[in-house]
Amino acid sequence: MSLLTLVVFAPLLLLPLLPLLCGRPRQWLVPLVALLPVALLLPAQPLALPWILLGSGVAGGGPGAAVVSLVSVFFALALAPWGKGAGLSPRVSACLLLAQAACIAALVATDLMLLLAGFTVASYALLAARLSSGALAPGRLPAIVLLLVPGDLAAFELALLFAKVADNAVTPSVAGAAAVLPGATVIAGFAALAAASRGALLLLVARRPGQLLPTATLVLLVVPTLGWRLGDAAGALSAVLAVAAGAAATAALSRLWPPLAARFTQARERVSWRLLLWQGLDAGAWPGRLAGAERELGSWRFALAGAIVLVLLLLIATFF
Amino acid sequence: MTGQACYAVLGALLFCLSFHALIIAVHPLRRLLAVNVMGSSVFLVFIAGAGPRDPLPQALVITGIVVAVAATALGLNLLLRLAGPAEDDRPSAGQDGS
Amino acid sequence: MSASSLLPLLVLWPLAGGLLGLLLPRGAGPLLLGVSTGNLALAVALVDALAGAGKVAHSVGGWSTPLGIALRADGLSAVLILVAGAVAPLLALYASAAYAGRELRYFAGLFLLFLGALNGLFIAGDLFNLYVTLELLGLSAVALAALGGGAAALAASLRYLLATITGSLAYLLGVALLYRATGTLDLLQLSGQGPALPGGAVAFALMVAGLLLKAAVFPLHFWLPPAHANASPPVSAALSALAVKAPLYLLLRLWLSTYDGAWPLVAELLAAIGAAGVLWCSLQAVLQRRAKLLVAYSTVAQLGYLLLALALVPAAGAAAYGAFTLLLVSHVLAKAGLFLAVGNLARRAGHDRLDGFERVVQHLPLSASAIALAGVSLMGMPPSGGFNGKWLLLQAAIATGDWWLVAVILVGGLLAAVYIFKLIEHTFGGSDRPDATALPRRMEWAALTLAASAVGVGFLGQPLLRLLGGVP
Amino acid sequence: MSEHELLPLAVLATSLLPGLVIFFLPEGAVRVRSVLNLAGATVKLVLVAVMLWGVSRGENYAVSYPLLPGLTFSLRADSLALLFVTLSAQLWFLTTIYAIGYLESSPNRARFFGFFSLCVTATVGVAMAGNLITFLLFYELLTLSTYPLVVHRETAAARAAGNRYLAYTIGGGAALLLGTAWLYAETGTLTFTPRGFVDGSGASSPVLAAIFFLLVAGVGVKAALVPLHGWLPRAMVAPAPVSALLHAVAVVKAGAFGIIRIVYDVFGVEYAAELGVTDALAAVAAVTIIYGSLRALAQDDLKRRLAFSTVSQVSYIALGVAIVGPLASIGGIVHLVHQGLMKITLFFCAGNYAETLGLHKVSELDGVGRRMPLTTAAFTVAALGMIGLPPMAGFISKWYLGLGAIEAGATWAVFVLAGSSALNAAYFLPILHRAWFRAPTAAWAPVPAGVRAETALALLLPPVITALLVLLAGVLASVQYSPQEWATLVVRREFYAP
Repeated sequence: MSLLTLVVFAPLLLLPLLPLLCGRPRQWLVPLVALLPVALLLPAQPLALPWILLGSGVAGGGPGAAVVSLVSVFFALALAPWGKGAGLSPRVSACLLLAQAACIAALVATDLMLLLAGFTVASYALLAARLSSGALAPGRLPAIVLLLVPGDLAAFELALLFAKVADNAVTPSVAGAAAVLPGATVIAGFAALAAASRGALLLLVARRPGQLLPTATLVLLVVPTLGWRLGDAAGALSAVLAVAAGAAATAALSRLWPPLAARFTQARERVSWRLLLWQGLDAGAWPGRLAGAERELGSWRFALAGAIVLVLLLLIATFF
Repeated sequence: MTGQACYAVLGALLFCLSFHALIIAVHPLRRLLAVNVMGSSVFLVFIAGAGPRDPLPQALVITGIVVAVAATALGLNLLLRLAGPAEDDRPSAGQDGS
Repeated sequence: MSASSLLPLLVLWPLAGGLLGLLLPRGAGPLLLGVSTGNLALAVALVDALAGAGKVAHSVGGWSTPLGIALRADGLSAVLILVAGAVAPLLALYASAAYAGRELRYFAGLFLLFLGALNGLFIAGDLFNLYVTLELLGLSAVALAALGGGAAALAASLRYLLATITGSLAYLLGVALLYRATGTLDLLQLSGQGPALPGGAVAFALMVAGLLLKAAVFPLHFWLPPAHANASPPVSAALSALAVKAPLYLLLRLWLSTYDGAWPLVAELLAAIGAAGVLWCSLQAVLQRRAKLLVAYSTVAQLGYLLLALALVPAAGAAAYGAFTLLLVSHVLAKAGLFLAVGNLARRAGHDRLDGFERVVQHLPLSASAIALAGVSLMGMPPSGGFNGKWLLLQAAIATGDWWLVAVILVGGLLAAVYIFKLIEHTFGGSDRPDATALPRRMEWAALTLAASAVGVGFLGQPLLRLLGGVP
Repeated sequence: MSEHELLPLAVLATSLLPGLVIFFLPEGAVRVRSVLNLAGATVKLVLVAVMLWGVSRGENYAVSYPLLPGLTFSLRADSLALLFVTLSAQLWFLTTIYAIGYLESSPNRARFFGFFSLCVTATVGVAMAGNLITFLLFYELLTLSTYPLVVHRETAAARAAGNRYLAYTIGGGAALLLGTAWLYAETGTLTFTPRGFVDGSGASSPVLAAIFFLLVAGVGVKAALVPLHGWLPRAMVAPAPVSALLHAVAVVKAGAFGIIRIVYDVFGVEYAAELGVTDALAAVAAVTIIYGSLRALAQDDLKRRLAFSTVSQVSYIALGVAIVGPLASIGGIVHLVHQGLMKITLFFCAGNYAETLGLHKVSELDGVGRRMPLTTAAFTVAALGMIGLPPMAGFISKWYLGLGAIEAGATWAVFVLAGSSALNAAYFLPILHRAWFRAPTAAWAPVPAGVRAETALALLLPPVITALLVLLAGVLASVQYSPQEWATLVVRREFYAP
């Protein structure tokens, strides 16, 4: 059975590269590919994938599957070549497809590892899509990254704590985690921070084509659903609040950032101490004195007088 | 002090004297002479130590003398080669003692 | 041919070859090669004979010991004769390519006399015979050193002559005093009686001082660097590898069998002299600007190591004795290889100033790798014989609890690495001189074989120690 | 010499013999040299595969030869050794292809490839050493064979870097020698035994602690622990294949591997924890992680930044080893392989930029993604892996390290990991941003017409393959022969009582 799934899933993994390969003419093919997961995954029952990451699987029914179809429709709409057929550049559509694949992975993952992977890759894919379609305002990108990276680390801590609390040796399952989350305040804190960091992505929503829909889907649809998967209704609500807080924090930060960045970049590299080895030894005055002592040692007077001293020393040594 | 003992002491004294000369002398020829004197002083100590009818020290001393002669010959040859044909061939003053 | 008759042959064969070499007008090269390979064959035969019996003795002319001369060979002398026998043909190969005509004839004669004296010394059974072979060794070494003919070479060899004669005479005076006290000169009969004799201590002091002067150990090393640096490569290789080892072998025999490693303070004193030698001369080697002087100072430094091993033998027993032998054997091979390789580079570059060394590694890759391999052994890097010796020395020092000695050994190793890589580094850079003389391949292969065998000995540690046997 | 004894020697010979032959080949014999190298590499891969298959079945391959009384030269291909041998065999194969492409017309290639093969022989020897003496032997051989590689360009800077490299590594070698000699004097044996042989040897614990620090200092020089890391950034003057091999596979990993051997097979991690030495090691590792990342932030030269990143990444292994617990050990050991794969990709790409477009500075990398998309894609995969982004290999090792740290109650270690991941992001993301999303400032030579690949194929293929390996090692982490599975096998079989 696992070989069959490998055959089915392998193309899915490579789909994001499709736009790069087929170039602009067959632009209409991309939205169709975006719709593919809806047809593939809806009826599917739970599936174990022991060889992915550290042994994960795909949950069949439940809320995740429903949201998957919504996400696929939104991404297909974003990728469709509206208007005069200009459509998105291959690189942007590739990133968007990657984001969509990651979101779906997060939504249907049975183990926390795959969920975390999807959650992180989706955000970076969206960021890459936005950057490749046009530069951001100065100071905005560092602000986003400054919030995104700690958010990922928070998600990393979240998963670690789940593993310890749910004492499943290596990979905590989502179901197990859901049972534990409400109780542990520390974990809830990390979850909130992770969700908030996704709020930063809202800053990407600009008039650029194909940005509004995917970002909104990720931040406003997928993140709450993950919150729901981990902590039911309370989880979903706190996720939305965290996202809003995150967006506000990033907006404030992007104002403060330019002057801060200017001071940070002049870090110079300290000149490390020169190693006094033979370069130093050779050139300095010190070797001159040593060589002088050696010449003095070489004179007959010193050498043969030294012989006498040696004989006396040996004599004395024999008395004890 | 039996005769033999005083010869031995004389030999030891001669050894120290020639050793001192070897240190003080600057010209290599004087050094070579000092070494010769040192050799004979050692042979004197050897002979002084022998019993009345003991042939061994005599044999050893003769061998010693032969070796000393060979060494002196080699030293003199080196000296001549060093004094050598051209005056400028002498080593620079810095080379102490040779 | 019975084992005991092998011993006189070991002395006669090279001496006859040497005399023949001086007399025959032509054919010195093949004679040199033939006699030295013959000598190697005899050495191997001796090792076989010894493997069975453990000790081989021969009284010359049938006279019994008090009057006659006894020739004795045990594990240590067999190992040393074997190593000297192994180095001799390679030096002969190098010389036959480096010299021609009269110079080759003189080298052949003198080198074979030198070899004969060396063999004689390693198997001599009594003190006076040791004196004679020591003196013969010294004189032939001085003549070899003067072979170069330059003013500097002559001055240096005169200094060498005076120093070596003084050392021998001091040693002879000690022998005389011992003879006055005991009436015999045979090592076997004297073994263990040394300390109790009247005047035994004075004799011991004189003999040790004489031997240290002849072996150019630290305070009395003034004559060695100029002599070895100005001699031609095969000569300085022979001198550095073999000539300075004989007095140390003698010191070991004298101190361990005749005086039975008596006075602990003497051991401390010798260890101190050895340690000072290692540090001072390694430092001097790092400072040298001429390659041959650098290698000569490295010799004196390695002698300091040998003295350290010697000083530890009474306290640490077999470990130090094994260290002494392994260090000696690997130093013989490595130093001979290093001097030949540096000689090649100097002959190619026309001078031996370090910073002027051209990119010879491109034209003389074999010599450059010979330097590297010999350096590996001198630094005591693992695969080499030098490492085995250094390892046993460390074990001995740790066993006797002398931690300052452990520190000296390690710092010595580091300084050795500094001057070896100073040598290697200079062959990696610099400008290139296209018109320099091309070198016959034999010279490079001789250097490389010696250096490679210094590393190869690292894998022969076990059989060598088995051949060596216990502390005498 | 049964087949089980012959195999380890054969693996060593497959790189030693070509190396020795290459030394004597004339400079011009390029084709013969390349064929020899690649043949040696492939045969080594095949032999290693056979041994992998054998060892997983419980066979053991060992050969020994007495050097001195009480001192034997012994090679033993246990599961830990094979982890490192497989890594170096694979990456040597790829680096050889890369080096052949990279040094197309430069002088002294015979010498380069000769020492290159010797260096790999030493690395494989270090991996398969059965006792501390053999380890020391190959450890010093590694120093000697890498010095000519560092000094290959023969410029003044290269020779200065070579001198500094020697000063550190030979000093380290001396410390290791002293530690080994003292250990032998105290315990009488040096053979690596699972869970250590020092415990019952009756030596007093301060002596054992001193021996531990001597050994770790000796090995730490090559593992670039903080006070001893000075040589690494300066050795960047070496050509790209050398810095790729040195800093991803051979030298740095030999140091880290040494730490693993010392902590697990000489002292045994429980006894070491009792002695209290593992806490010191963990502290040094943590300091190195943070220090390396901080210094990497300030470097404008691309290779120096990668070098400092290596300094910090290798200490993950030391951290994993220092934390007592199977999970942290798995994390540490598997990071040995993952870091090797990721770092060699980064250096290959840096080499490509330098060789094709002459870019050395990070500030010059604007818009390089357009001109060399494949190389930059490989660089991105590896960089994201270094940061620890989930699907890549880096995440797997950081996950295990984090898990191990929490399991052992060392929560400070989790924050060190998190902090260093943030710092990694801080010095890798700007490079990616410049490469992909900035318009190219410098006017590079456009891709020559008709040439499909952005640079020579020999330069392009290795980074792409290793980037793929990074991805596969992460995504397919629990497949049977993946590094992570093998590390679990090692930890379960060797380090902790079943």
